Amino acid sequence: MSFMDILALIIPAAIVSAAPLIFTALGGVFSERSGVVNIGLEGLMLFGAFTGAVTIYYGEQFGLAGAAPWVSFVVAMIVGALFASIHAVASISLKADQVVSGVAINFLAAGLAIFLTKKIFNAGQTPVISQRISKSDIPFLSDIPVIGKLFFSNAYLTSYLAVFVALIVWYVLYKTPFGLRLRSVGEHPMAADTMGINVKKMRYVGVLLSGALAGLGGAVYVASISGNFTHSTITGQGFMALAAMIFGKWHPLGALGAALFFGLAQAISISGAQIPGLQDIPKVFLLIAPYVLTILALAGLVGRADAPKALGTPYEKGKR
Amino acid sequence: GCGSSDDGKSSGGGEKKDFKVAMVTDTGGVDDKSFNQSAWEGLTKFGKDNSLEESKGYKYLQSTAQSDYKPNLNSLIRQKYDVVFGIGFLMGTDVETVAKQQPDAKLAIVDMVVKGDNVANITFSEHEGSFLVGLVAGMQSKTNKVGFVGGVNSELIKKFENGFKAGVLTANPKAEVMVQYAEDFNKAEKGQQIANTFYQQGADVIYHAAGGTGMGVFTEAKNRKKNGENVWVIGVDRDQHEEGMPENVTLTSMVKRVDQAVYEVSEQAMNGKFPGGKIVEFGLKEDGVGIAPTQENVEEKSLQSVEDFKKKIIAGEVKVPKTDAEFEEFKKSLK
Amino acid sequence: MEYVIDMRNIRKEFPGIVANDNITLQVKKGEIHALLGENGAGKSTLMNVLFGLYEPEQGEIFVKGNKVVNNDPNIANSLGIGMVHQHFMLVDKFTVTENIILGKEPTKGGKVDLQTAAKEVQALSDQYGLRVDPNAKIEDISVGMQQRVEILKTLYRGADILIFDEPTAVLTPQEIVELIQIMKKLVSEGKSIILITHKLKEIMEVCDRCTVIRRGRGVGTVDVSDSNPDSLAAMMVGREVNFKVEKIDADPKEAVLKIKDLVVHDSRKVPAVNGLNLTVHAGEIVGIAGVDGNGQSELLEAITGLHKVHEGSIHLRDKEITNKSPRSVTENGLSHIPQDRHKHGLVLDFSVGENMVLQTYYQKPYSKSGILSFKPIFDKAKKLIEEYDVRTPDAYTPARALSGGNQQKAIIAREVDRDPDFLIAAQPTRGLDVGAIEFIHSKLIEQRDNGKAVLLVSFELDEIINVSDRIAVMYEGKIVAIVNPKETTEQELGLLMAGGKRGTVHAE
Amino acid sequence: MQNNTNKMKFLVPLISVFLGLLIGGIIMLISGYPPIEAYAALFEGIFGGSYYMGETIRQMSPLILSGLAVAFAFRTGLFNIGVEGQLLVGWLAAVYVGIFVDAPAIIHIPLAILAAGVAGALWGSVPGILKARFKVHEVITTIMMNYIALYSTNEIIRNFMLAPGERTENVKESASLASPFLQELTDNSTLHYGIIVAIVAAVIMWFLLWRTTLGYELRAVGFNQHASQYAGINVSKNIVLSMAISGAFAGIAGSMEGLGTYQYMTINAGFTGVGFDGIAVALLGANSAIGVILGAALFGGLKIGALNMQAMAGVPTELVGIVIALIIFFVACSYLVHWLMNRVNRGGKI
Ligand SMILES: Nc1ncnc2c1ncn2[C@@H]1O[C@H](COP(=O)(O)OP(=O)(O)OP(=O)(O)O)[C@@H](O)[C@H]1O
Ligand SMILES: Nc1ncnc2c1ncn2[C@@H]1O[C@H](COP(=O)(O)OP(=O)(O)OP(=O)(O)O)[C@@H](O)[C@H]1O
Ligand SMILES: [Mg+2]
Ligand SMILES: [Mg+2]
Repeated sequence: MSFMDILALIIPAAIVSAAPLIFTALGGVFSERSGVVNIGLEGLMLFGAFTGAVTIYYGEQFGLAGAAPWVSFVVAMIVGALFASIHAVASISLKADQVVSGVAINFLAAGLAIFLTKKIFNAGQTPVISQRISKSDIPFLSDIPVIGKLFFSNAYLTSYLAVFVALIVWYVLYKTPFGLRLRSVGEHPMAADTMGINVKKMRYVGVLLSGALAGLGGAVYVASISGNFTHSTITGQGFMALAAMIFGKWHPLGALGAALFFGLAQAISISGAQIPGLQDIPKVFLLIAPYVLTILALAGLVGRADAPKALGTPYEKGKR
Repeated sequence: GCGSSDDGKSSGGGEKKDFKVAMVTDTGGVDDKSFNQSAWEGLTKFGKDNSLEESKGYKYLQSTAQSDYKPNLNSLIRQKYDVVFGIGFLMGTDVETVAKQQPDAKLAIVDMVVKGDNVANITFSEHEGSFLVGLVAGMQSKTNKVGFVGGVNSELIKKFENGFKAGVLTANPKAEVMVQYAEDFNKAEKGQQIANTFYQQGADVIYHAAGGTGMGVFTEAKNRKKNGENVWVIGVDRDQHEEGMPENVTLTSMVKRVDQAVYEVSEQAMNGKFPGGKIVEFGLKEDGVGIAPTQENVEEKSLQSVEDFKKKIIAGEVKVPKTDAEFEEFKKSLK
Repeated sequence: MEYVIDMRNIRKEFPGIVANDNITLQVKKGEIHALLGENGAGKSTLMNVLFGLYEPEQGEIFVKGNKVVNNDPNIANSLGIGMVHQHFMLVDKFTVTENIILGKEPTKGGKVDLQTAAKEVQALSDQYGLRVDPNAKIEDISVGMQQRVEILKTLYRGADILIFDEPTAVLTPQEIVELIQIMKKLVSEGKSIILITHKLKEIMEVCDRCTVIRRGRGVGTVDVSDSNPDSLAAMMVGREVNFKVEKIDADPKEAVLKIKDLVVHDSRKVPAVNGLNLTVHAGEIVGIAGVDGNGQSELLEAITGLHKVHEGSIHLRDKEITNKSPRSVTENGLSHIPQDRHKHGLVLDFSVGENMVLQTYYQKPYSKSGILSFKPIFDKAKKLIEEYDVRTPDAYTPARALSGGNQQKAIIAREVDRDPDFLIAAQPTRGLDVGAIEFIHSKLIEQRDNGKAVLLVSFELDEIINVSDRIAVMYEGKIVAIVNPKETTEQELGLLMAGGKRGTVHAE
Repeated sequence: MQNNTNKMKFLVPLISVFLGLLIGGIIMLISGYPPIEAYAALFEGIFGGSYYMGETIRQMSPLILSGLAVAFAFRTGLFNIGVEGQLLVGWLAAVYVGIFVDAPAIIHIPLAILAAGVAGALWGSVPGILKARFKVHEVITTIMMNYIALYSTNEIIRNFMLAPGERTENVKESASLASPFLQELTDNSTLHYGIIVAIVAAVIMWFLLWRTTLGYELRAVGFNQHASQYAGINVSKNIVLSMAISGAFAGIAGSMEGLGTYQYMTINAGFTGVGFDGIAVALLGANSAIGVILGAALFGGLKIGALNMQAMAGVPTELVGIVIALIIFFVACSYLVHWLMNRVNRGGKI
């Protein structure tokens, strides 16, 4: 295999597997930037995957055909936001410990999704969907020499959507009044309050958006990768998204980069088994490579990341 | 021969109504589209055929963790089920322990051999079935490159791999077989990436023995088929034709008739012929493994070859390799 | 007479305490009205009620003659009330402009229009002489500039009634002079100001009237021109307060701390301390005077082992402590009252008792072979609480629940009680009321009289002049002059601190 | 008032459990399962006889230890999501010593447990060192270390310790925590002596944290690193130590599986989940030693009971997952009630 072939193998694969992580990590950015820890990303993503699979399946039945996955994305976002509202009520209004509430979200999502699957399909998993997002070359762009083959060929539309959403999130957070306010609430809620910003409302918005995006991440996973929902469809991707968010220093583009980095490391580790030169490395080293690389990158390059200052602390008016 | 040591005391043929059978699934769950589901189908058929009532006369318990196996086995024995099946080799040790502690109980274990006079060991010759689908792959590959995606590298999955490789090479000595294990039965994205790598390198048929990870193999194949590439997947355990639709990427599947095995052992037990302490092997001869009934994508000459070799294997003329060592031997014999 | 602010019979309770008990405060238009009281008297609480952060249990508030129900800072903002809080309400990671426009952002096509915003900020800043760098991040600017940002925030919202809660506690003398100019300018433009401060001198200088509260109750309102610092202090504390620090002449003995050619780099790897020499003797208090940011913090951190020394040496008695760990420096006989008591002085979630052994918990009798002995710990704590008059329900109360003044007393009790050869006191009285200040000064002098060496760092020139036996002026990382407090003035010190030469002062 | 606080401490979890079960019951009603029958089966499956009690207690042991691991790190200001990985390496180490060392039980068992603890501690100290040295967020590194542990332990078993059935040999009799006596006592349950280890570990955690100078340092660093540093406490050392101790508890949790429940280690196709359950247990138990034991009892009981609920009433075990989640929620939200009650009470007194 030539070097170009290897790149053409690895880069599209990285982009494909990164998309669900990107969406979910962006959700995490919203929530945590507003000051609410969201360890429940895993659960939200899981419930999004469930919702996605169910919606696509019934969408097919109702003749939505190719539109079914796209409809399911919208539904998964709504359901994800609703599910996240539990976390919001607990941790914002009832001032529950945010980590505890997030852990509860994870348990609840896993239990409820399988319970409902059993109720709906009388089976522990949803049927395999036939309408999926499928890979394609992006017209025109894929014809650009070199770059076209690497970045715009053999890839999912959802992957580009993910990159696009990351840019939007960046714009929203750093260029609009809403973003300024959301971030201020996560840094110094009391200051925001004295400036007339409704701290609770902003945090609710942050958490609901995190639910919507994590739900989208889960649905995209189903529509583009797994094809159905089972008890093991989402096992750890939400935590990887959490890691990507921290790795990316709570910045949307950072999270995007980190998720792509994970995807790349994973693609290298998997395709490495077929790449001359890497082939002879004991398999286990390739298997653990993505995780070791991440740790090395963090220790060597990225270093300290400062969380939003008020992250994890419920806001009470007048408390010092 | 199925003579059993406890012929006398257990339920004879006459007391059909009181006979109860049950099974414990592994963590995959009863509808894993794989051997748990197949086992349950066998048990259900047995129940229906003998007019048993579901969850009284026949039932299953699902395990959500490895540590649930033993409590679940015990629970069924305590409810006086006549035969309790443990599905999957992961349950082997637990079945063995429970059998020792409850000498009066009758247990059966699938995919594993354990000690104990009151345990029936059900195994399959997956390598033989894999050999047949290997023949199909070898003959129908246009590129002379095929792939095998394993779940977790283990003795059991090695049987699939080696049987498959032997079949491919038998049909097509020029063919190259790429092999990779995902080390995970549940990571669709890994399956997809491995398949991507294989297809990208020119493979056009991939056989998976990887559970949920295999779903990713289907995903990748469908994507490529949609874009006009002529690629195939070979399914495993059950007829996975449906998984390949609507793009129709399932070439064929290697089926493993756990249902049949469960049915037969239940029946034997009901008739007082419980094969306790025995190994009951389900191979090609017993119709315990084979290629799937859906054969629309399999060419006539492939089918012919499958039939030929099936006979030869049953007759013992061809010995299909199980392990890496046996495969090396087999390869030499081809030259 | 119409008042712009008329708060009548305000009562505000916190669990277990009545912070404001029937307080009345009336502010006239265009005046600077002082609010005076001991630490914990309820000043901040009253202002937070006015600003809508707290809801009072009882009482009425009239703003510009209209009765208002004010339970939200938004309402306060719309009534033209702005507040500069005691603890700054600034987002560290935001720029000056972003902080000022937060919540009232100019936009262009849905996007925050930072250009316009920065221009507006610049205009305001020019109008009132509030120098700020609109594009600097808060975390990178001085405390004085942060305060100006706070003031700009209120002006940007069009406030004409401004509340300043202890604005001068964190400022250097120069900055205080500037702030006073600014306040005068603001009232000359028709705005009204409520000023909270513990510094009676400031009240005398700028305020028109003064309302005094004591333990949550109003004591009364006086015209400043009819009063003097002594009478105000007496009103506030309920007894006579001694402002002049009483002390006999120092009797310095052998050198305890010897610093030679010290170079310390700051976080940006630039020398913050640059070839500094200093000796402190047993039985004397050396005061370090200097404008904030001239290397004081780095100097103290280098001595205490918290910051790496680049060049030079530090000796404590005969031991070299250069680049030794904080623990080993402490064990060599150093005590340190840190500048930031919340961040560095206390573990706020520990009980007062546990905080009392923060450096000694591993020594006998507080622990034996790695096992803590609680009886000696809490016995000690109770003794210290008694001796230093730390007002706390008991030794088991978390330090967080104490007022700032009492937290400071607890730290001083702990540090002094270790009986160090050498005591560092950094801003020991910042934000404290006159009673507490008096107490702390007397403790420092007591140490000196017991033959200890004391190094006092303070931005309060009063304090430096009154308490020190020698004053070392620090400028750009060096000691540029050593002066005798009896022979100097605040003016002279101020000039030296700004980098002026001694001779020039005398020449004038 | 003191009484009242104690009462609240008791009441809050009790009410939470009640509410969790209540809503679980409503869900069953809506979805057509018989709640009364299901709950009868659930409780029967927890308390109904020595067998069930034995299983419940057996299930508790690793949960207590993984809960302690999470709680200990929490107490010192660190979030250890890496219990799962530390548990796996501990499991492997215990089994390794159990198989390859020859010694009388009195030495062999403690040695194997020690090995598990040391392995877990080493694994846990990696994120600790990275945090202390490079300020890398421990949440990311512990997640990554989980995967590394999973694949590495599998590989080691596959290459050096493989026995039929994708697992290792059984540990020697002399290293086994299993007890025929306990099994007989509990009607052939899997109960083993691990519970004693777990309870001793809980006592150790309490003692370490609240009665030793080390614990004092760890808590101080957890609350305020700056002040600790000013007071001469070595912050980096304490971060590493805290993660190591936390990892040691997790590693010993692995030995519960390796020496007690299973006597061997399998090639794991995925995570055991015990490490993640530990987070819930720690949080249910408010990160205190006694709370963790009670949390593990609740969690373990419900999980074991769920099996019987499935067996007897046909209700999917996931329902219990939902109930557990609800209980965690109510406990979380009732901190507010708790806090309010405290304030009110204090107010009343002063
Ligand atoms: N958030 C709060 N929670 C509980 N009690 C409080 C709170 N804020 C203030 N208090 C109580 O109210 C009293 C008055 O506090 P306040 O902050 O108003 O004092 P202050 O006069 O501003 O003191 P200082 O001069 O130190 O700033 C305190 O003694 C305290 O007991
Ligand atoms: N979280 C809290 N819980 C209970 N009481 C509190 C809390 N925060 C503050 N207080 C009370 O508020 C009072 C004043 O606190 P504050 O920090 O304003 O003191 P201060 O004297 O103004 O200190 P500083 O000099 O730091 O400004 C204290 O007496 C304390 O009892
Ligand atoms: Mg105040
Ligand atoms: Mg104060």
